[in-house]
Amino acid sequence: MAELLSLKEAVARLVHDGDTVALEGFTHLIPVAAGHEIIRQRRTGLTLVRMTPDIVYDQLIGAGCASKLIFSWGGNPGVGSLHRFRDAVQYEWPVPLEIEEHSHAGMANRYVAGASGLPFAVLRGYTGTDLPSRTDTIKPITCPFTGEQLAAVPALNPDVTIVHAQRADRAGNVQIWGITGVQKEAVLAAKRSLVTVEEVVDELEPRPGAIVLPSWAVTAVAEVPGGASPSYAAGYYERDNDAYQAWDAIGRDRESFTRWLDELTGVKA
Amino acid sequence: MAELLSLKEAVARLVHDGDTVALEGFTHLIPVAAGHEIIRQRRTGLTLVRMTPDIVYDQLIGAGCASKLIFSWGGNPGVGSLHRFRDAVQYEWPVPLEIEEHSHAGMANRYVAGASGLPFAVLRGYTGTDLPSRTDTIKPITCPFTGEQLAAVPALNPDVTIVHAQRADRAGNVQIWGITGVQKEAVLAAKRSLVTVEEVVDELEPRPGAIVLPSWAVTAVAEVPGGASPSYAAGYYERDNDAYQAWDAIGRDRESFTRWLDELTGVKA
Amino acid sequence: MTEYTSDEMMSVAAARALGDGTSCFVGIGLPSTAANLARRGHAPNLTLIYESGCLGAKPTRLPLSIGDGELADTADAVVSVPEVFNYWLQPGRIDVGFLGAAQLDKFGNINTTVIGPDYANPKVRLPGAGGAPEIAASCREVFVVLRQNPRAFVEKVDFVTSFGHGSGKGDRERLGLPGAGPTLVVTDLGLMRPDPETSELTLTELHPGVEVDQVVEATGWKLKVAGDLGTTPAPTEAELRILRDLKRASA
Amino acid sequence: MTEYTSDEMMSVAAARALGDGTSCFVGIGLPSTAANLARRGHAPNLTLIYESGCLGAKPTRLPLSIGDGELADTADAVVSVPEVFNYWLQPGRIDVGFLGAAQLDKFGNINTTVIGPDYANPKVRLPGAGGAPEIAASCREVFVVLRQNPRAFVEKVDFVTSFGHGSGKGDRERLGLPGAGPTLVVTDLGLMRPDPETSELTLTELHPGVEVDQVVEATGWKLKVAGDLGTTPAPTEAELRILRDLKRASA
Repeated sequence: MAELLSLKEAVARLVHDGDTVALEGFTHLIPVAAGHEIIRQRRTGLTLVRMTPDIVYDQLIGAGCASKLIFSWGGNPGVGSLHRFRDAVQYEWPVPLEIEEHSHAGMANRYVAGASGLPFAVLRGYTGTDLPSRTDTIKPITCPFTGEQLAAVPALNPDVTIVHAQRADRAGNVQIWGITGVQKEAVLAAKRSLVTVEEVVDELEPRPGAIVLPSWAVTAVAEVPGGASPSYAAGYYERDNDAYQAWDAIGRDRESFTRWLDELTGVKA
Repeated sequence: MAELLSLKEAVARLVHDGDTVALEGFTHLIPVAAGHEIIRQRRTGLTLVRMTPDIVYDQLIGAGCASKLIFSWGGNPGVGSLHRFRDAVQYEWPVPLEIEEHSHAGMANRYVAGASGLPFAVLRGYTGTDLPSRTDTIKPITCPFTGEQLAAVPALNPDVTIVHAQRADRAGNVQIWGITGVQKEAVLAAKRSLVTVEEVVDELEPRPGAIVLPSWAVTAVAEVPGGASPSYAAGYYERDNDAYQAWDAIGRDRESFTRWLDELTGVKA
Repeated sequence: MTEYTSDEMMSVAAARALGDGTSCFVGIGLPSTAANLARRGHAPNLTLIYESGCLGAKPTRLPLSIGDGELADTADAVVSVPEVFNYWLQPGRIDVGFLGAAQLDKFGNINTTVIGPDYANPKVRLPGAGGAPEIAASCREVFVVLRQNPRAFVEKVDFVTSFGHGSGKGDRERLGLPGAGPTLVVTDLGLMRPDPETSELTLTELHPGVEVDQVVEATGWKLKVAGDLGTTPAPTEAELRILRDLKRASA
Repeated sequence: MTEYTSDEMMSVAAARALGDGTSCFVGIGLPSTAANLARRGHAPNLTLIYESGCLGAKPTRLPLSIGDGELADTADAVVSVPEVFNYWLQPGRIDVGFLGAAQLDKFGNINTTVIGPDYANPKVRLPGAGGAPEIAASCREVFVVLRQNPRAFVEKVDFVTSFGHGSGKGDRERLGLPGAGPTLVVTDLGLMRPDPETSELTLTELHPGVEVDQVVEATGWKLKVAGDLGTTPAPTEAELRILRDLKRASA
């Protein structure tokens, strides 16, 4: 059964240096507050996993929390590039960043395999592309019935997955609606999981399009209103597009980023 | 886009002698009326597919429509055995019935592979059981990353899948709620599909737990109120348990079954 | 003291085996009766999972079948059938798999496929595997509940539909099966558990009023009896009341 | 006649390529603009599919990102990300994949990964593949839309993120790719299509007022020009009104 914890305590207990950590969300319900808490607690050597690393991953990378990124599309969605990500890949600042690069279909299936307790997944993917020559975790596999060749990718099983949801009840059952992305698979694939929620309520009223993660499939729930801002949280708030635009300027150079980081972590200039 | 047809016309156009046909439903929303229409139209040589063949499959088998059954659990749920199925397997009456037998997990994954455009699916299944020695469509497969051995099963791609749903709108979008079983996968795996519905409405009001099959993924929709009776149709009717009990006696001997069949097909004694 | 039937004793004994706060993958029939009895008695936080996709069902009556709307209406979540097998059962998330059987052998292997030596020409064609092979493989442990008689309790099953302990200790490990397999068999006469050395099913408890000889006679192999043979406590008034209320509500 | 920009011409030309009643897998940015313009104009029954899981989205404004709630609220169905790739894209159910690109080569191969010859030490690190490799593989055909300049239109992409026609005619068939691959490239200068004999991208239409030399200069390979070179009709008043309304509603 999921424990109700503060965000600070949840991150302290669930996220350790060197862990493989997935903060998932497909531009909706991004667990931004949890990412900031990881930065504040100064975790290092993390292998970060996400289909669509965006601003909060740029921040984690810029802060030096990550030594590896497993991903399929890294950008500031609707705005442009991630400059901290680029700086890490091109100039190893502040630390070198190893990358393991897939397609969305491959990443989604890696989570599915992880959630299913299988060591790998099969897909029609990567054919003809240069990705298999750069990524060890794509291998051919042959159908034992038709002889056809397909692609295999290994399961993703993060040490901890963090997602943001709209609601949980006091027993720790979690309700998510709108675009639910790959969040269920990412939670079920992980050894431990943390769900930050907009609010903890007495009862989860059923609603169209909602999925429920039962309490016994989740390690911890933390109530963090606004925890997905500046991303969307359907039913609670829209995307703060100005913040996405503003990040482009902040992330673009090391000095302005360092000022942002000092402010987040409470370091006085 | 799905065409709105009468049940009679839909079966006439979509189901042909010798086809592989899946009428799916997991004791909820069984497309019984469609099965009866197939009997009335005297189809023969069908390969019937279903995870849980029950009364309507017993009837199709007893009527001589089927030459093969691909399944994982055949019974009168909550009541007992299927006597027409037993008679066909043990005594080849009225015609021999070949069987291809899987587990639920295997069948569900075969539909998933079919819906996914993959030639096979991988699962942890069948280990240590006698099923692989009797079923050709279970083969070992080795994980290219860990070397672990798992089971592979080939995709199911019926010529036609028939399911029953609560509602469709006039454009042919289909809404199903409650226990949705493997219906989405069975429809998406098939070359053609027919959905019988309790009612055609102007607009599909979103409701908790409902899934929608878009019109462009369905071949035909037929309005057949009560089309799942005597099984459950959540929101419309409960299971008619007396009918399930009564079937045990009717199905038990060839004579009483033949009387039932004559009545269904309108043959005078 | 209230009278009770041997079937009621069986259901009560099976229910008691389910610990509070655990999760249980439940088949319809005897397993469902026992699991619901447990949830309404000593194990209010028992999570019931039905293969139709209902996670955390809390039915107020016994479901007629796994498609009963009551299961969906009271569940924490309803998922598709592929999802319940792939995301919930297969990774070993579920504590107990609760199964019935047509035949059970002395190593806990289960047959629900055919009676008779010839698969192609069976003496009796049974319903088949359903979810059982993977439930028996993937749950942390498996409980089996069925009425005891020599036709059901056989030396070796005619067909291994669901793997128990194979031909004895170590077979599950050799095959890489993650769960512990059948750890308990509950019948109308008593309880059997695999011997820790050999995995052979051994009589460990008698229900009140049952003699060892009765159980030996109702078993198709030379049944071993535990040295410290115990006796199941008789059903309590409370257990019987809950069981009968459930049955009444479901009639 | 209303003035218009070359970007507007590009969006209008891209929109026109989408037939009514077809289905289109849409990327954010230029493809989304064109697809929404088509749906509000000549193709009201165009089905828009976004990789976030929104099937049949009917946004009233241009989504800011694929996670925009507007897409979910107006969709016929919202499914999970694994489902949109596995059940909807992979089996080849979708007519058109509509992609952008950072680099495109003369055989329609797409690069959105790295600029420069060294993957490990790129000149520019781009966002990566996203959904594009499988969109390019599985849709019945692919349209690419991007602004034309010699840095973007190269002889050979630095990295094949998404496979077009490989090194020419027959490569897709040899690899067993089901879809037809890129059949149309829409730029701010004109339209290009693969030559039926060689699959090399060839200029087939100029936008009004654009000269062949301009396009040749904006292309990093020796561009071939179709013998029957056509001219795109200028945007109509109605097309421009819809496009500008969309842009305004999305500002």
